[in-house]
Amino acid sequence: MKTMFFTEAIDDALGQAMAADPRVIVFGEDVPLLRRNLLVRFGPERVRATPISESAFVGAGVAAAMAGLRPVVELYMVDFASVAMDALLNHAAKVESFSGGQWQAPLVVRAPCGGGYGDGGQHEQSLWGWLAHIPGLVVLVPSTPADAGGLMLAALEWDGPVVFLEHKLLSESWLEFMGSGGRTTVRYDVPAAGARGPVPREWQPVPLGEAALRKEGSDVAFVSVGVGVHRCLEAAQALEGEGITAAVLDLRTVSPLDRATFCELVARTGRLVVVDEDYERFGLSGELSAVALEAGLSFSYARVCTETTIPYARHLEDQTLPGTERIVAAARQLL
Amino acid sequence: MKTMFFTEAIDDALGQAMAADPRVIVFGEDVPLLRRNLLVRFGPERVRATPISESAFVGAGVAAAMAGLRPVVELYMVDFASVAMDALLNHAAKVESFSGGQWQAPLVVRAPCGGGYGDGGQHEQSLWGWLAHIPGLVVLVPSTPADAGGLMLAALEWDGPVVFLEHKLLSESWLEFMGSGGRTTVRYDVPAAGARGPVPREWQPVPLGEAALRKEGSDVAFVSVGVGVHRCLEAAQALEGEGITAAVLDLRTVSPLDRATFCELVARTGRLVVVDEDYERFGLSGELSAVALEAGLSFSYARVCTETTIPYARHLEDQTLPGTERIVAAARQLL
Amino acid sequence: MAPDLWSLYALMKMSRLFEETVTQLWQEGLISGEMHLGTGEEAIVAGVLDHVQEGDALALDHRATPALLMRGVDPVLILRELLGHEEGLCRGQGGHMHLFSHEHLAASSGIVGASGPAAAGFALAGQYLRPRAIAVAFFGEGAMNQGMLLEALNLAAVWRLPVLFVCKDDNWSITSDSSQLTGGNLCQRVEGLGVPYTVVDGTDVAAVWEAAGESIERIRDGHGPSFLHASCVHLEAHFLGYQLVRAARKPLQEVPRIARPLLKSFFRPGGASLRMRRQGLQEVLSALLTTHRDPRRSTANDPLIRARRALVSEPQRLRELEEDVEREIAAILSAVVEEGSG
Amino acid sequence: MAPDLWSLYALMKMSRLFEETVTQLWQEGLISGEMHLGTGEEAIVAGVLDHVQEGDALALDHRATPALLMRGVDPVLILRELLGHEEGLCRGQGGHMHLFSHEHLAASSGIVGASGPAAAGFALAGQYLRPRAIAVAFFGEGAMNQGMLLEALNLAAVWRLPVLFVCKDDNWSITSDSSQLTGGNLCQRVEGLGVPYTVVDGTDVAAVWEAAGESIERIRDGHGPSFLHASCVHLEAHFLGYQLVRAARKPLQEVPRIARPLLKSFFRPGGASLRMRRQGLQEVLSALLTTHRDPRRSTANDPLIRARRALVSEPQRLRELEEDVEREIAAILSAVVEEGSG
Ligand SMILES: Cc1ncc(C[n+]2csc(CCOP(=O)(O)OP(=O)(O)O)c2C)c(N)n1
Ligand SMILES: Cc1ncc(C[n+]2csc(CCOP(=O)(O)OP(=O)(O)O)c2C)c(N)n1
Ligand SMILES: [Mg+2]
Ligand SMILES: [Mg+2]
Repeated sequence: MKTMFFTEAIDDALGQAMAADPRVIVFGEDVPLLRRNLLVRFGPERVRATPISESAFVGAGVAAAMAGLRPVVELYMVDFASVAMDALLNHAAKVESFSGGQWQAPLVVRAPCGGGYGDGGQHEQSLWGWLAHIPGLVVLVPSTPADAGGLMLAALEWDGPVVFLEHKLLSESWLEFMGSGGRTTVRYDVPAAGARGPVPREWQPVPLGEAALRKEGSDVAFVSVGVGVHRCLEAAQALEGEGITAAVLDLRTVSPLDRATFCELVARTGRLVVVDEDYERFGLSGELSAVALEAGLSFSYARVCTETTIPYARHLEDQTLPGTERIVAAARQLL
Repeated sequence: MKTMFFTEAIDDALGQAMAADPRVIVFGEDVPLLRRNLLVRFGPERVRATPISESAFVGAGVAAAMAGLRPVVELYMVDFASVAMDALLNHAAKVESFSGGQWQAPLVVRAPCGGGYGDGGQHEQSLWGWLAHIPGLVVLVPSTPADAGGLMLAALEWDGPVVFLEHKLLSESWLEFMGSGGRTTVRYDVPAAGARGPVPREWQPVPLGEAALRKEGSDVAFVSVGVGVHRCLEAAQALEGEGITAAVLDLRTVSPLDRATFCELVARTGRLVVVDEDYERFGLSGELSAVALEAGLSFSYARVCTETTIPYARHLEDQTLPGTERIVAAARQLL
Repeated sequence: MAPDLWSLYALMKMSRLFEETVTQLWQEGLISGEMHLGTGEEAIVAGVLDHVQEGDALALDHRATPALLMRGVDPVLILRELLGHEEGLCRGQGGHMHLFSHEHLAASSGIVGASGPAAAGFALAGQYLRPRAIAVAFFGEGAMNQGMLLEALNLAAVWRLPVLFVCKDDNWSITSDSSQLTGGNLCQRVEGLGVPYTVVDGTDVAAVWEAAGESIERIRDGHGPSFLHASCVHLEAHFLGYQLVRAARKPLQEVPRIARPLLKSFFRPGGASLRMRRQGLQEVLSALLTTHRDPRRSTANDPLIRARRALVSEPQRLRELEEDVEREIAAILSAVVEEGSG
Repeated sequence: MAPDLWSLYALMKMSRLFEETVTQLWQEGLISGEMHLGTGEEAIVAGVLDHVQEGDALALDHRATPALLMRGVDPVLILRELLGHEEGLCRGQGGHMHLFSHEHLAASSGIVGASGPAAAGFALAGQYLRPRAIAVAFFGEGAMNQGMLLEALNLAAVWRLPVLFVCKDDNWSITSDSSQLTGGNLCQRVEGLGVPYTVVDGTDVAAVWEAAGESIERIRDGHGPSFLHASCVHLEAHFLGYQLVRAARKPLQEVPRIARPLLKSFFRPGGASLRMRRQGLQEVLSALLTTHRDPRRSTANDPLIRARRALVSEPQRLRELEEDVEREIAAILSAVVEEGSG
């Protein structure tokens, strides 16, 4: 079985897509060095550096997609989507609607997200639920190398705009870049199964909007994305000892949600714990509760999310990001 | 009893605050003309025009607030917050946390919002739930002249950043500016009680985070903000004929939510219909369901929101924005 | 090369008559919200568009109608769209600030400055897919203070993108005098971002045509972006129903509505010194007076009147051309309006 | 007026030693994430900060430590903050890119370009509340392509805000050569936004001091903003642990880790022509070589070494000064580290 690291898998799938489709190009700040393995295979015309001008180059990505390319536009971090938000909110997401369905913008915005390595509150946000509020955007948050590669392929095949978020704690290269900087003296709580794992010999798209049940369980349903999925698996394991079996659902796609799989699981377990590294309020955790209620389900509910701006100090950060202990406690509270 | 129009009330309360506190200044595009009544009372130093540079002038507003002013920064529409989002997401909302509580940014961002007059999907968004996702921002959405003035006063007294949204359909001046342009040949479905109403002789702050029950009812709870509140009242009246009594709760503050009042009402009625002109997914409607579930309530649930990009054509727009008929239908479905 | 003034005038005339028709419909309430016209900037649009070819792309602002018409988008589809018909150009979903034609690679946006990044992206795609194709961005001088446009100029410069940036400078952004809100000099600014510029009188269609032609040739030849600064006036000011224009046109009706609350506020206790208040009042009055004495009221600034002057020596041909255009627009109107009522 | 080189050198030395201490702690893993130092830009910061007074405000970027130290913020509080102590400057909540001191009106941000709007806002408040106060913005040349900074320059110009914009130009933005991503010329750009500029060698503290002093005087006198372009090098490149610097320092260990996947990918079937691939490879190699031959390795570009040269004529005084600073920093370190382990 072939295994890969998380970002290696994304770049590998991207390479497969670039080899198959000359319309796929990649640009963003420092991309020639960050994607140097793609640069030396596809040349400088298809792997380009931008100035630190996110509103211009994400906006340009939208139009380039409209005009026939399949650009993958990289942000240094999803936190900096703030300076390119107009291109996402008022352009990428609205082209199809405004044009009465005649025109689309098949752009992939790729960005590292998430915390757990002490970079402070302007550099560790998740924001997937925030982006998912905007009708017209697909939002992907893989939790394993296999999904990461497969979802990148699916994103490139999708005819509309996609935000592809790559959790830094799962990414061997981002974590070295922004975190360790080559040191062996720092420790991060990296979920091993997310950081490295089996991948297919040849990449196939992982269908958008399909959740994956990572663990069966009948007492409570943990639902999450990204690193949260692994925290849920740890929590589920901890609860096993107490005779509680928790199911773990990995949404993989935040928008559009896999409502059927999600509702089926909530119906079956009757207890829902949403684990969301994005901010708690007005986000994914609320949306999931509404979806289950709309399906007429009755269930008990708790959520373990990031409630505030993420603090810098590692010990404060650990308390703020949804961790295993808080998940276990939330589950117990429902039982 | 004194009565005022909606925007007149806001400007009047703002005038009262400016007369009392020299730290309050107002700036934004075209503000000297748009707020000319304040300009001729407070002079050009306190009522200033900006270039079309939202990221700079909202960012400047944050810092000016940190350095001792109480700026009211106007955006032409909340849709254009997209170009100033970094100032809100990564600065205004985070100053207090980053400084360990030692420093705050008492800034009011004032912006027209909402649709119903045929301006198309880039100019009629609501976005209050989207903004409320960001920890550290207070988000206000008044529905009457009295609340509009009182909440503006409260916003100016608050020590952190506030987004104050002014629905264009309630605003006599915005609706003339962006809508009729002085014509008598166009009709808009303006809720009369929201557009003009009684106001106090002297402005008092309306407390932040306090919802107002607009109508008692025991069968179902309608919860909304802004124009939605008036649509709910119409729907409640329509249901009266069928012997159904609906309560109508006006949240007034989207963030922080008045959880106590809201939960009490949901507990009492057992049926919740959220009416939200902002986008349906990952927003206010989801958050309210989560809040009620967290309180351990069991209730049936429906929501009537804006699901897609708002279309331009008035008849399509009417179907897209949450209207009375859809609210009535949602209530019936729960009964 | 010299421009064909007849065909340029025909383009401008068509656009003008079309927008006058739109004005009527707007006045009748058949259009609900804002309506920004391009009346007054037709020479800029015509002078540029005449050089635009199949495969080129257009990034338009809130005054998109003239460019789409001149690019050959079916006027019936545009008019239907403005009226919100489901058979409109965008099925009634886009509307006047969000007109799109995939076929013509033309997209508009109501976000000030957004045409800059859009043109950069169109041009980038052109480099891969359509050799020698260019992209044109249209925007006002107010947009030159919007970060994304400044960024886009730099991006186009360093990527050597085939973009013509066209600044239609009427010196107004809604109610504001742009010269008071714009530091330095726009052309120097653009050059400091790496983009060469040309300055032209935007009410002179022949001059625009020549300047644009030269720039576009350089751009097509792979020499990177160029900036065209073209001055103009907007005959209807910012948009239809603009309050100060109404006040200038019907002072008896509109001025009291403005003046009454203004004076009340001026005399209200609490607030600035009388001196400061007077300064404030002065600002409002001068805005009113500026609109009243507006250069747009001078026919010298109407690009159509100006262009027509060169053609009056052939009155017969001119009359025929104008009648043709009038007939065409009338036919479009009656087709669309009949549908609407049918 | 002439600068007091002794006190400027003392400021720089303190900052340098402090940051070298931070480097150690970072290497030991006591700091978890990114760490950007200001080593190499001390002359710019010292030359400017020496003119900053009570009531002035500072808008800082991701290299905020030197300015805060030189402004007089308690080094113990800063160090505690960098280590994430709850008694740190920001109670451990801000961290190294988000250092704030309300008392000193100093705020930093990790968002490139954000110091521009922040300084404009600080200056605006100053106009109302603190006559003759100024605000200083520090940022890199890479930030000069970020829209909000360009907008802020224009805003400051038209509002005549008392802001000194200081561009610390090291020509690098992380791994990118800024000159290849920046069109035109920064000073022309700034002038085109309405802000006058001065160019100075940012490794020469006396020159910076003089240039900044003149600009600041003009600003305090109400003549509006000014831009100071100061070149420098960053001794540790972008941040601690920067991969290419590691590769340059320990090629045997680091280069194979880069080269192995690179060559595999270079030879992988599917993709560009060999020519294009070679061009790509060339780009990576030249980045490696550039770092290797980096000017930051030349002591001529170290502002401390340069400043020190003027002082060696008084060896005794110099030694005492340096020993004082060393003792001070050692005391800070031991105070903070003892707390941490206590
Ligand atoms: C980002 C953004 N800010 C503000 C507005 C509101 N607005 C619409 S048009 C306009 C003025 C534009 O002036 P200019 O660029 O000179 O174009 P003109 O209308 O004069 O043709 C403004 C401020 C907007 N649409 N987008
Ligand atoms: C808006 C934004 N985009 C990207 C980044 C990532 N980033 C951090 S520092 C940096 C380079 C900045 O270069 P420069 O402004 O020259 O400052 P220097 O690091 O050279 O001092 C980048 C791209 C960011 N922090 N903010
Ligand atoms: Mg203009
Ligand atoms: Mg730099």
